[in-house]
Amino acid sequence: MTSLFSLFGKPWIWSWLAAFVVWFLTIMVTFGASTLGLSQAAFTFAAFSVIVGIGQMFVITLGPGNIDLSVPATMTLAGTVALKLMNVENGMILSGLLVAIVIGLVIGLGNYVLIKALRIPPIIATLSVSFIVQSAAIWTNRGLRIKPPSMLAEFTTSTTLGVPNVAIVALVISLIAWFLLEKTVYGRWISAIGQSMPAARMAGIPVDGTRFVTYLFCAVLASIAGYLLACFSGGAALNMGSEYLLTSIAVVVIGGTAVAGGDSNVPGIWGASLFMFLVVSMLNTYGLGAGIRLIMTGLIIISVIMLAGGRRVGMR
Amino acid sequence: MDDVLKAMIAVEDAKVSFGAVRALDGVTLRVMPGECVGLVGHNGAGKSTIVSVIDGGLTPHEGSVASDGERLERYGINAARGRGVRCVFQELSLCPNLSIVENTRIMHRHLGGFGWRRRAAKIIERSLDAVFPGHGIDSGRVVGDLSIAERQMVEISMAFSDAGIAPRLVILDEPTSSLDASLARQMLDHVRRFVAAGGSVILISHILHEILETADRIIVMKDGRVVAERPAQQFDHHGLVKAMGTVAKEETGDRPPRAQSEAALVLSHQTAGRPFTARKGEIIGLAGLAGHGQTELLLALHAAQSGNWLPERDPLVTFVAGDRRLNGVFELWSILRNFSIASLGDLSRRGVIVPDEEQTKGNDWKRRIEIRTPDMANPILSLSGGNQQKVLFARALATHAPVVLMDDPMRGVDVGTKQEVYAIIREEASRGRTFIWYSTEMDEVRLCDRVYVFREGRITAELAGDAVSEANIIAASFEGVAA
Amino acid sequence: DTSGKKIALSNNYAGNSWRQAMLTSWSKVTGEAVKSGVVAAADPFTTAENQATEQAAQIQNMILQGYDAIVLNAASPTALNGAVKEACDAGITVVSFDGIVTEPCAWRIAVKFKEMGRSEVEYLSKKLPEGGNLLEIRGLAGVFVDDEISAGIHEGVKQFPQFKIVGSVHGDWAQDVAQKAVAGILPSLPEIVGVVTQGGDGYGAAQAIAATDRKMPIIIMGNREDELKWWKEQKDAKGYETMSVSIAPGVSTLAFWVAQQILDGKEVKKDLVVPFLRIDQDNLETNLANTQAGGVANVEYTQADAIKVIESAK
Amino acid sequence: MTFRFSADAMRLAIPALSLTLLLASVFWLQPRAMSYVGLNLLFNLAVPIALATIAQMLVMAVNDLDLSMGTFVSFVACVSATFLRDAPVIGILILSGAVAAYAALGVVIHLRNLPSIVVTLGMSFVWGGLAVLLLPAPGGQAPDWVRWLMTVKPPLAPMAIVASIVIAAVAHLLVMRSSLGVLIRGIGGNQRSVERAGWSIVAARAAAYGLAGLFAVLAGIALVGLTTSADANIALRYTLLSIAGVILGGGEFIGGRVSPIGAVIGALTLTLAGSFLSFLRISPDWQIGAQGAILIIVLALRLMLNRLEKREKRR
Ligand SMILES: Nc1ncnc2c1ncn2[C@@H]1O[C@H](COP(=O)(O)OP(=O)(O)OP(=O)(O)O)[C@@H](O)[C@H]1O
Ligand SMILES: Nc1ncnc2c1ncn2[C@@H]1O[C@H](COP(=O)(O)OP(=O)(O)OP(=O)(O)O)[C@@H](O)[C@H]1O
Ligand SMILES: [Mg+2]
Ligand SMILES: [Mg+2]
Repeated sequence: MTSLFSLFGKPWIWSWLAAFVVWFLTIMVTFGASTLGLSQAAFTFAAFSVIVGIGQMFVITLGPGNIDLSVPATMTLAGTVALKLMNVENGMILSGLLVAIVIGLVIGLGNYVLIKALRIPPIIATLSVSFIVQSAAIWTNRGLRIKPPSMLAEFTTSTTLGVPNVAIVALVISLIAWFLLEKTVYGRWISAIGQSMPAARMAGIPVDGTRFVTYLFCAVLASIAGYLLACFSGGAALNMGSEYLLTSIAVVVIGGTAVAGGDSNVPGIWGASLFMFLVVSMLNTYGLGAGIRLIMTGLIIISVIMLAGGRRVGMR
Repeated sequence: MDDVLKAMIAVEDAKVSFGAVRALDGVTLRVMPGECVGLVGHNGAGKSTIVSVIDGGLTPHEGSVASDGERLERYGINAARGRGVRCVFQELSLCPNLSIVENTRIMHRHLGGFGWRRRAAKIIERSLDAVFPGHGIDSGRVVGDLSIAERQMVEISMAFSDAGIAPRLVILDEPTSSLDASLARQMLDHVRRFVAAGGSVILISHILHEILETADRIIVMKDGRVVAERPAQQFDHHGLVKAMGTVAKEETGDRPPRAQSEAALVLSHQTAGRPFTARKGEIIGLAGLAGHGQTELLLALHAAQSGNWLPERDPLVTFVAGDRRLNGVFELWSILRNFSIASLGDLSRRGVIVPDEEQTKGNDWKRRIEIRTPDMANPILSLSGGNQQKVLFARALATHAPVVLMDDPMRGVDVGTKQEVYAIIREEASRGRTFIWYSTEMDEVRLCDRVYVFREGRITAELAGDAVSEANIIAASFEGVAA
Repeated sequence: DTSGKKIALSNNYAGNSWRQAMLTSWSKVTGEAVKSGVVAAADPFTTAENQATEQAAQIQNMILQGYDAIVLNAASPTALNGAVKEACDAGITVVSFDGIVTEPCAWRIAVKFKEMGRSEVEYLSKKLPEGGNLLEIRGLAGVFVDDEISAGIHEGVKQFPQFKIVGSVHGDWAQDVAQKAVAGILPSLPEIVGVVTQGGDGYGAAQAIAATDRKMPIIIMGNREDELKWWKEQKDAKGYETMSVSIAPGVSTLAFWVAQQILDGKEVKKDLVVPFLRIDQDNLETNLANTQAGGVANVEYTQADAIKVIESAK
Repeated sequence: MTFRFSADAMRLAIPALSLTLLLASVFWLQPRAMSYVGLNLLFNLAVPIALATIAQMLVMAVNDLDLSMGTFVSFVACVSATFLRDAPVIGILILSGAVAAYAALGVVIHLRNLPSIVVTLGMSFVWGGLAVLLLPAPGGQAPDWVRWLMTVKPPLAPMAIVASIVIAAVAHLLVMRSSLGVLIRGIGGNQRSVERAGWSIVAARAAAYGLAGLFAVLAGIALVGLTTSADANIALRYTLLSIAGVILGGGEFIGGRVSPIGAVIGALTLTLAGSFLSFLRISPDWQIGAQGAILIIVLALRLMLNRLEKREKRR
């Protein structure tokens, strides 16, 4: 009984609860016939939001004002360049992944250089970078859709023991993220910085180094997500990442991570990602239009922040 | 009873607590028209708190406020201002982004309407001219552009300004901390004029001669209570200090005379005044009036010795914060995590924290420094302030940094704990650790082997061995201040 | 004689393969026209973001730059009317295509999007006379083209009542978004026999359906190379049949020639119609062979083609 | 008394200088722009942006940030192109309701101590959804009086310039000269001391948000007047444009340091930067990236000038 009660104290429980309710409402339309299909689809597509969401979560954990708006452009550029480089050859799969990661590193570096050297607020710095990255993506191959190598396409679209492979990848990344956050010194550091930057400095934490690594990490995760998504959907498109700008932020917030920083949690990202996918599916299933869907999304975000937040001095 | 009827303001038996801290423990205080009351007491005695009660910003949990013989039930900021209560707060309370005229507008709620700028300018200029003749401050200037002294002048003039409701009681909480002697003189003269014209003033200051020569009556506070109240003529400097309880306290911990000069130099720093050096095993005090550059030196020492980009395996310095909220505790975390954050390097293998070692070390220090909690996994905010401070001590002492910087770390720490911590500090020092200790408490300063005295951001004196005494420190603190 | 005239292309979006193909066609055809001295300049401009306000500013800049004609693919059929009117008032010829504008002073090279939607259902009615359930994939909410095609599809369903639309999702004309949306609604749908689309989303739908154990319905394609390639594979493997329809990106070159003709003093009707480019089972291979890898099936127009279109409209 | 630059004057001088520079290079690239019609064409789309920037500035004055500005202006544009024309009374009611909703947001954010960024992020979905419901496809038409207002040809200076000056003047009076403006900026500067002077912070914050809503409504109406009709996505860019405009105009994210005249100049600068880029004829591939580069360059300039200003102060 008490363990059940303490479960409700966890910030991530709300997103899982919401995802479950929506899932249930959706499968009831077919009286449960769609259970497996819907669940598989949900885990497949949630996987991409989870990967970018985790990166964004690390950045948001750094405290007020920290956010990365270059995620969509990073996804697009990484996907485009990697697929162009691999050029449908299975032998190039690893090189493609490496190139995607290098692109992530370069963009992360660019972001932090602007933030630190020019003292631009992260919101504007990462936005400016994203414009440049988007142009680079157009310039590299003018939007031609190159197919992924067959093995990679096969891998990203199939399942293992009924679990989508991309969901497994996302799960592995989540476990790594969870390990980093909960078990390592680095995780303690970002949480400390998010709670109070001066206190973190005084506690001897290398604040700039930690923030820098975090922005790198976010960009690399975005580029890996772009790489996988491009392979999954049969080619990179120039508008591929645009969806993930708001999604990456929304899953973090709905997942119960404190927007004021310092407190993050990985399970919530999964709950929120599943929820974001399922809510669209539910509204589509019930035949509701885009307008209602948007309004509900907005109201849900506000309700979650009202339920979960409001205790700490927020980011202004 | 007669007094109560006549009193401009009368606080009866006010009690205020902040969580576990008893800031006011039954304070009774009256201010008559045409009287300047001096209020003195050690840091944290509750002076600013009683000010907040009088100016309506804080409702006492027990007790009452009366004015002109009438008991005020719904007393708040607006009621107080309506009765002519004005306040100059200890910390800057102007809006730095606004001009002086605009700040005047904010302070006087009823100044609105067409042409308020002209009126506000006239009001504040008249008041500035009256308090600080020949001030040379243009009322159109933005407060952020003013020097600290100019800001304080504006604030003081603001309190004495009259925009419809004439000021009747002006509370000055350490108003002269940033003013030089002649400006302070001008202000004190104005206080006398104001009182002579029938106004009331509460004057709070740590500069005792100001109180002695300006106040009609002096109230001494200690630990949230009034411990003495007499006409000013009946006090002299020594009597006042004695009443504050500073000297009366028995000698805490005799400092064994130690020869230090041959110990290895661990730290040196070039400052605006004398050079700063620290040797192995020394306890070095930073003294002087609050806010005269001691914290800045500690921050500079810390910044110079710690990297911002790469983690350091063997940091030279560690820091104990005095301002817990700002740069001490991590509010979302447990006690254990708050404790271990600075020594994670020792508690981890290849970046991975070893939970058992963390737990063991945490429990070890919990016992050693007696952190009063059933479980180190409890949130840090469940601890009382004093216990939180102990955690910060443990955090610093648990590292193997050879130099510990302490920024007035005993705020809110009770006497018993202090003695425990003093013992630990002495023990660690004898093992070769260096402590650099800023303190506002004379007792603590006297524990030090060597003391640097600060004034206006520079080191003005260095005292060592037997020269470390209250008299010498006070003398050095006020060096250059004309009385 | 138009050898001294300058023409500008105002484009509101460059973020997909269709638009990129459109820009490429433009550069190719107008490059030659400039070289051979037919016109003095033909500069393409793209806004940073797909926003009517930005495009309006862009058109205003073109007025200042002294172009004689503006060829326009509009972000909104109505929101640019103010800027277009100003251009007309400045004596500039405005020719809109694909995303056309309603301002009467401009020329319109329209695609009958409604008819395109209707024809999809008509095609299905021939392949599946007994009808069945359809899934509709729409474009971007709040955009003109999306509304038009969708209206046409619904008209078609009214005309062929044996069909029923059992689900409708927004695919934003992007493979990955369509794939996601279809995968989400699919489990709750009954058997579907056809998927009606708007272009750019057919392959995504095919991927989403292939991931389940459903029978592959007839998915109307949108002329993207990856769609055609997938279709070809399916056709070779199990005789899969469908059709593909979309507007050819090269229509920008038709608009260019029309503008040139107008500048040349030709009498041209304000409303011209270009046929959409339709690919069927029998001409799939030829079209696929002519389509750039990763691109869109395309037709580029010549001056003669434009004259023909103008004549036939008279 | 010696004349010396106040921080406020410096804050204004920098943006004004960059606008002048930019305008000079635009005139040099395109001499045709140097005329009545030319100026109007260069600047008329800056009018709604300037209004939205003022709205954002009011929110930033109380240390908050509004991420829903773009969708809100789009929503207003949709209302203006439909209800405000066909049923003015209902239209006005809806728009007043929207302003009231903004004020309510200010109250909620203050009372529950919520992060404004997240609340307004949520609201951006809500406004966007309402706009799509109102206008599923682009359309509607601007009310005639709005259209007239935005195409009027005053003597001497074109509408765009006159409107910019009027907006700057009104906003300056409101924010810099009026008591309410002082109060709002005071909250950004030192909320505690404003509270201690006996003001109601909640009411002031509600007023700031309400005024922001009002300016955003005006932005939407002005926009429809220029474009003649609306769609649900018409002004999405205004969120970031308005933030950038405030920053370019010398405003700061926190501390209540804002400048309405600067904000209008910032909006004009941003609009002009777009024209400048298009006159430069950058390759289409890099047209988007150039926008990012310009943002970075301008902000870097600002940093440099800030350093200069600090050095000035230290002297
Ligand atoms: N807002 C607060 N929350 C918690 N504790 C507080 C708060 N304000 C004051 N205290 C505590 O109340 C006690 C009295 O504080 P007060 O500010 O009145 O002291 P003071 O006599 O003015 O000291 P000083 O001379 O340093 O100004 C102190 O222990 C202080 O830590
Ligand atoms: N909010 C709380 N939640 C849980 N436990 C609390 C909370 N506040 C206080 N406690 C516990 O109650 C006990 C008494 O607290 P109190 O603040 O009175 O300490 P104290 O004995 O006065 O110590 P100190 O010398 O540090 O003031 C402590 O063990 C503390 O951990
Ligand atoms: Mg206690
Ligand atoms: Mg005090």
